[in-house]
Amino acid sequence: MTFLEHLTPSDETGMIRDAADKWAAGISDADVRRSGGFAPGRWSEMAAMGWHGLLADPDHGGLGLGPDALSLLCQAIGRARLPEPFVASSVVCVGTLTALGQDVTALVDGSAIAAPAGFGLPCDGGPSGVTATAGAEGHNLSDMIDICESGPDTSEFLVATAGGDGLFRLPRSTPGLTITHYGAIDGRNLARLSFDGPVPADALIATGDAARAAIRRGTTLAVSALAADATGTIEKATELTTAYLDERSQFGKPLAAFQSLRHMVADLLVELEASRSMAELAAFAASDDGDPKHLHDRVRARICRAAQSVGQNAIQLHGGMGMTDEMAIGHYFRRLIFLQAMMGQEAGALRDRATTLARDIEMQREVAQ
Amino acid sequence: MTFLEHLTPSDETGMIRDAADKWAAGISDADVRRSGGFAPGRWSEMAAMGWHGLLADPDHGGLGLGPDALSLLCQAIGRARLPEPFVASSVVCVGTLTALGQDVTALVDGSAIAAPAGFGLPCDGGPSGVTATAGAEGHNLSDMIDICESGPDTSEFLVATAGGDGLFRLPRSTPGLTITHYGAIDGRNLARLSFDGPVPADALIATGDAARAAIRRGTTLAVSALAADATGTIEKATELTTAYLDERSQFGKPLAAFQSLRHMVADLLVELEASRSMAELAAFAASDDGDPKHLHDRVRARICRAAQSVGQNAIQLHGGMGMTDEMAIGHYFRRLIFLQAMMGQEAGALRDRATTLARDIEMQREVAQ
Amino acid sequence: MPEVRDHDHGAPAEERDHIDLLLDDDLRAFRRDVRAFLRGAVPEETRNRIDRGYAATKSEIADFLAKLSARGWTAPAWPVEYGGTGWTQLQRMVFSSELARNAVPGIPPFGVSMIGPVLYTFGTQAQKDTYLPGILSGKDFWCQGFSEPGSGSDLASLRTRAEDRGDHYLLNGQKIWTSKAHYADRIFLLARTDEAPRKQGGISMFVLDMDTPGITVKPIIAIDMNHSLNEVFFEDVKVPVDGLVGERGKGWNYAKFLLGNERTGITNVGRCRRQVERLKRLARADLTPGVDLSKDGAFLRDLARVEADLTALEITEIRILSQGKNGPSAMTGPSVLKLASAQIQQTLAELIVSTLGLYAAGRGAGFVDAFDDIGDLPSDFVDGALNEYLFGRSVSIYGGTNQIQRDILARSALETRP
Amino acid sequence: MPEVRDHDHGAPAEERDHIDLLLDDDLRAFRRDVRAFLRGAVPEETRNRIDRGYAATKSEIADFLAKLSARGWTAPAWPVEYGGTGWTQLQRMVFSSELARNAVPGIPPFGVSMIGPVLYTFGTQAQKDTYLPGILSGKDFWCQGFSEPGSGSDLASLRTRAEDRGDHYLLNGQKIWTSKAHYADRIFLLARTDEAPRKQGGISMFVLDMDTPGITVKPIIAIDMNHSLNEVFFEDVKVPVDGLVGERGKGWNYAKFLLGNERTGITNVGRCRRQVERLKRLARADLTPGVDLSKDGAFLRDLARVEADLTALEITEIRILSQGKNGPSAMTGPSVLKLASAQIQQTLAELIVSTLGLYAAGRGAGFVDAFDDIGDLPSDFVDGALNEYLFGRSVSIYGGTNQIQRDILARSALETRP
Repeated sequence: MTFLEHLTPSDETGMIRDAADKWAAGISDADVRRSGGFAPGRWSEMAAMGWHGLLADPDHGGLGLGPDALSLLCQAIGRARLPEPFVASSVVCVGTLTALGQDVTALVDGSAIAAPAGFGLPCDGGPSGVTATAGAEGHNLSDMIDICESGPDTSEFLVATAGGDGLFRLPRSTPGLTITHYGAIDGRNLARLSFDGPVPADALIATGDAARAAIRRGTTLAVSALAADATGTIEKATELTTAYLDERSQFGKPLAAFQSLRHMVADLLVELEASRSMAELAAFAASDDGDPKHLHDRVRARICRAAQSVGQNAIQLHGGMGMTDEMAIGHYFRRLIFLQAMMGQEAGALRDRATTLARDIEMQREVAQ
Repeated sequence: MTFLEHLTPSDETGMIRDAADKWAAGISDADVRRSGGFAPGRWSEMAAMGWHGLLADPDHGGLGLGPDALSLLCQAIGRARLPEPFVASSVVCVGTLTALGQDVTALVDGSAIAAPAGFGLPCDGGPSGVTATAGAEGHNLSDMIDICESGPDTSEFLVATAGGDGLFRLPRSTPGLTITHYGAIDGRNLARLSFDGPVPADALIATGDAARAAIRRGTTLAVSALAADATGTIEKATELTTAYLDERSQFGKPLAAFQSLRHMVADLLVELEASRSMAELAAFAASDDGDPKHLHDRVRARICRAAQSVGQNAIQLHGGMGMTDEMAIGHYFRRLIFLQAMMGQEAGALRDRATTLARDIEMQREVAQ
Repeated sequence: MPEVRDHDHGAPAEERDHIDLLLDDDLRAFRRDVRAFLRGAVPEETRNRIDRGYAATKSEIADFLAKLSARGWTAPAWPVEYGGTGWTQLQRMVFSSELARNAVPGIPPFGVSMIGPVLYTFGTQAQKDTYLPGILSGKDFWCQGFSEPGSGSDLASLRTRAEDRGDHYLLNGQKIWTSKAHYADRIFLLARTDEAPRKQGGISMFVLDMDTPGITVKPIIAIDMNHSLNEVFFEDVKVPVDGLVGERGKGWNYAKFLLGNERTGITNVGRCRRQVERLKRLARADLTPGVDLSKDGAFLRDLARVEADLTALEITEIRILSQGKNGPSAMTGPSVLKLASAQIQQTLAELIVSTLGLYAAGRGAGFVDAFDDIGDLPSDFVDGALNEYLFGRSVSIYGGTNQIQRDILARSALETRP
Repeated sequence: MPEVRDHDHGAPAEERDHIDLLLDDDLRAFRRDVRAFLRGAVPEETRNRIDRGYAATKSEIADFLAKLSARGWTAPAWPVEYGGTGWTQLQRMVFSSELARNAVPGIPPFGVSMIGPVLYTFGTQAQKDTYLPGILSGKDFWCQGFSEPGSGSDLASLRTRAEDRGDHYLLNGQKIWTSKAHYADRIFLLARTDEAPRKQGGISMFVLDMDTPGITVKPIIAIDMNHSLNEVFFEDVKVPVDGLVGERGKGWNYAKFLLGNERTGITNVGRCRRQVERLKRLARADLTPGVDLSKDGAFLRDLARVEADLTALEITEIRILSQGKNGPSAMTGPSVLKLASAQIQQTLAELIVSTLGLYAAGRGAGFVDAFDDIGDLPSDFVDGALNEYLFGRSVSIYGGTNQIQRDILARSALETRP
């Protein structure tokens, strides 16, 4: 597929987008607040529409679609700022497991929820890994994973070992696994995982190159989904802000009549278009099995900056009202903070890209000499 | 002297300021354009007011004043964007030579003009140094100095060797010294110096620690003078811009009535105040013989950024007219580019400061362990 | 001039800064006294919590104010006759910087910096006698009723009314953004007493007790999910006649007087200096594997840049306080300070959050409980940093948004009126 | 989809970019053909000068246009019946990007992109016959007479008048910012033919020869100290009746049509991509002793950030050109592109100048003569970079300032009219 073709959604992809937009538009801000970190009803509705299996093979009840459709769906999820672990379970875990030919039927039908640990979310994996040493009947796992997107409803974990040369699939009830729950800045559920002890032999589902390829696939899908989620969030934050400016008055005229505020709105739109472009690029670059890191680092960096800039300026444009929990905008702001952390922050993404650029420059220096 | 006392100019310093302001205000933009890189008449007038000897001992006809008075004078020079090598000759060379007890009478009375080479201007010394090897009757100098603020009227050079452990005082006619003139971006005179051959034994006026201390003094005075020059330039650029906005109309109202342009003006004022503060700090920190590098790196960085921001935004606020050589603003813009280069650019100044900060952090790490 | 030398590397981080270099020996000794007092006056646990970005509790503030008051330092800027210290401007700057540098609770501005000066300048003798002692002793907590829903930065459009009923005014209306109203004992507020051709006319200032019947306080939870702001409702509240401050209809003038005092006190350079030290500490915390921030040119440049900004701000503040000939004018100075300091405070908070990397994803008590420490940092350091980042977005909003400050500055430099 | 892979490190820098990754095999082959043609068509010396930031001379442009014309590639976007190539939007984007990537003189926009489409869309048969061939062959150089002193971004306030004298219009007035007027053969311009209640009414568009009596061209030296802009004075200039374009009084519509074409052509992504490569080369030039920029995290972050911005801009341009459902609208797209590209172009020029360090102090022919090279760079690289930085300040001014673009965008998103 060329990029131009990619820009024109297929009929099937278009249907996903329309359904997602319609469904998400029916979810009110109050609904989302009420549900806390997870609404079982919404998870079931998503299952009914087949979305948990978007990336899964038809054999496992999946739709067999790709990053294009995923991107549109995640934009709708971002717009509605749904807190469910869709990216964690239905994108990273389903995508990774599908790449390994694993059974994902329970994840697809919504009866199970999985969480990636040590890879994918955050998309640079995070600061601690789990070490596995071969034991008598399987492996002994030890060490901690500080950030894992999982809540009380999570039924299984997909755990990457440090270095990425092993991938374990572990049920929640695995002995030696301690789960400490805490909340994310945007209200969703997170946990710290601690491993200590042996796990059954069949828990190790991939090793070596196969594990690394599957982890890379999960990470690629995560970047693409997070970019789309952030783009939807930015889009909605922009809309909330323009509506507020049109509605509220100060000094006897609508806020939207002040040129300085109008120009800040213009900058929101520029950031939004940059995000949309990067979300398109992220999805396109994720459309095969290659490693799009050289593009995805730029996507992460640019979208993190847009998220930062739009979040902060949307609050500023709301004035004092933007500081209140009552207004939706603060919730979108916090979601954008969460998404930046998951994408490694602009500084981290640029650092990753800079490492590659430094290598390029070094190679050119050698060629020139 | 405390900083608070420093902020209240002495009577003598106040007189310098008033005289400089009055004199500079009488010089029109057309005068400055006409004179190219150097106006002998202005140089003589400055001599008559004693300014070339501002820093020199009364023994050599100097006023024996310090960085405070210098700062106010250089701000006036910046406002009028005078192209004469005042900082080069009357600040860096006179200051350095005075610190070494050298005769500066001819520089003070304006009959001679000196240029520092390899130190002071640019204030981080520049990329090439001169090497000196002891010979039969003095030293052999070799290598190039790319940027030296000197024109056809320069009568002598104060040359630092690479590493700063030797300081030579050389007349223009020194054999083996080749001077290639070129112009600066702001119209003043620059030259590339090339050394090849022996110089008389008495040309070496300081070595070792004495040379390094004198060079440091010259550099300290240079930073203080450049900061003041830039502040004056920024102040005038701001005034030209506000006057233009009040005067010109578009879409049926004065440009100054547009809130977006008004807010850009506000940002000019914030930058101007930051520059003024840094110019004060630079002068205060230069008021004794210590090494104020830890403060001066910040001064250079902050003023370079102000120069960049004010220069660019002043052009933008002038619109198309700002792009023409006819308007004064473009000339101020180019002078600010010159001054940034002389201060080592914001990036360079921050890099210098970052080196110190990294050392601080490392030491704190050791203390903590 | 004192010798200008580089940091004394051996000393604890918070001891060292370059303001010291700008002071003479007397001021440096004064500074040491203040520091010693403050550290003795506030338990280390409290100072740690505040340092990490959490708000002081009411009892922590009350304890601190009691000790300050015993020392006679509650209201340094007040005239000596009313209980001030007689310090110079620079002493006051040093004192205020030390409050932040030592992470003590801070002196709530509403009594000491805001209504106090209004009362001793414009109030009746009875008002001075009634209200000033409670402010000085730290016993009375005050809050400010200026903003109203829909008025925001446009204070003059307020709609709360105080109807003259002879022996009292009858107050009806609503205030918003009332910081600490939920534990304030008294309130000062603006209300419309007369219709007037100019919007600013007909506004008067009142002081009254928060337990006056008819007052309801409703919390506003902020985007940091904490409660410090409130709405305050007035329903047929009877304000005694002697609750009127100064002349009726001149409330707008007193408010401008009061806000002018506020704007010079908001640079927060002490806290900023502390944040710079926190960033250095973060560079040693190894939060992201494989990344040594102390060798990362990009991080170090951010740090160096904000440090240079802060240095310029500190000098600008001194220039304004010294009222030197070449300082910014009384009209533009506060706006310059507010814009520059908002920028610096927000940049610092943002750099800290960025440097937290993925740990910026988690927040709240559950997060703090789940971690003993993160890298070399206590987990509440992370949680507090997010607190400060979130609530710190208000720095460019309250007391006149950045946009309002730019309007003010532009008016000073341009002849054209918009 | 093509395999997404990283740069082919062995290839020369300008061969490599990620646009390639977005193309299919046919487009990649097309791109190679275009590149081969362009490099054959323009002497390397010319390409070097242009690459270093100097403007192409008239004869260099004319030589290039003659070769382009022989190949039939002067006006790719025109309908085939008028001499266009029939290429797709993406082919045209690739072509235009290759012009910049290969530092060839570029196709002056005034004939091909501006007046040409107006003439074949709204002009008479006689106008088409008279003017289009000269544009296609590259023989006729055009210039644009829109802006006037005091009108700037406010085109509708123009004061040049064309009085209807029956067999001709009598033209009086003045134009400004007329790029290349000093070597143009023809001009198209806007003039007021009738008074009208709305400012935009009563404006007509004309085409005429620059050697018509009564036209005087006066150079404007720009802040880069070069001459490319002019003022053009019209004193009783007789414009033949058939110089009127389309309908009288509809000049404003044609101008909007024409400027819409201009705004999509100004992203300069090809040049920007080349500037990114120049920055990498600068990192290897060792201009500042003791500083290896290729290991300087701060420099690398600047480079990575602007590269990410540029990538986003490239995709946004493709989204607009593909006219996909989810692209920015025809109303907002050009303004988004112009704001983003101005930012990127100016940032790149600024980074380059900053990286030149102290060498940014010198400039002009004397400077170039005084140095053979600087570090690993030819001295005219430095001089040209300053050229480009200075003149590049106009990118956020011409064709509607950044402020005007923001006004346009705000209008699209807000219901309130200012």
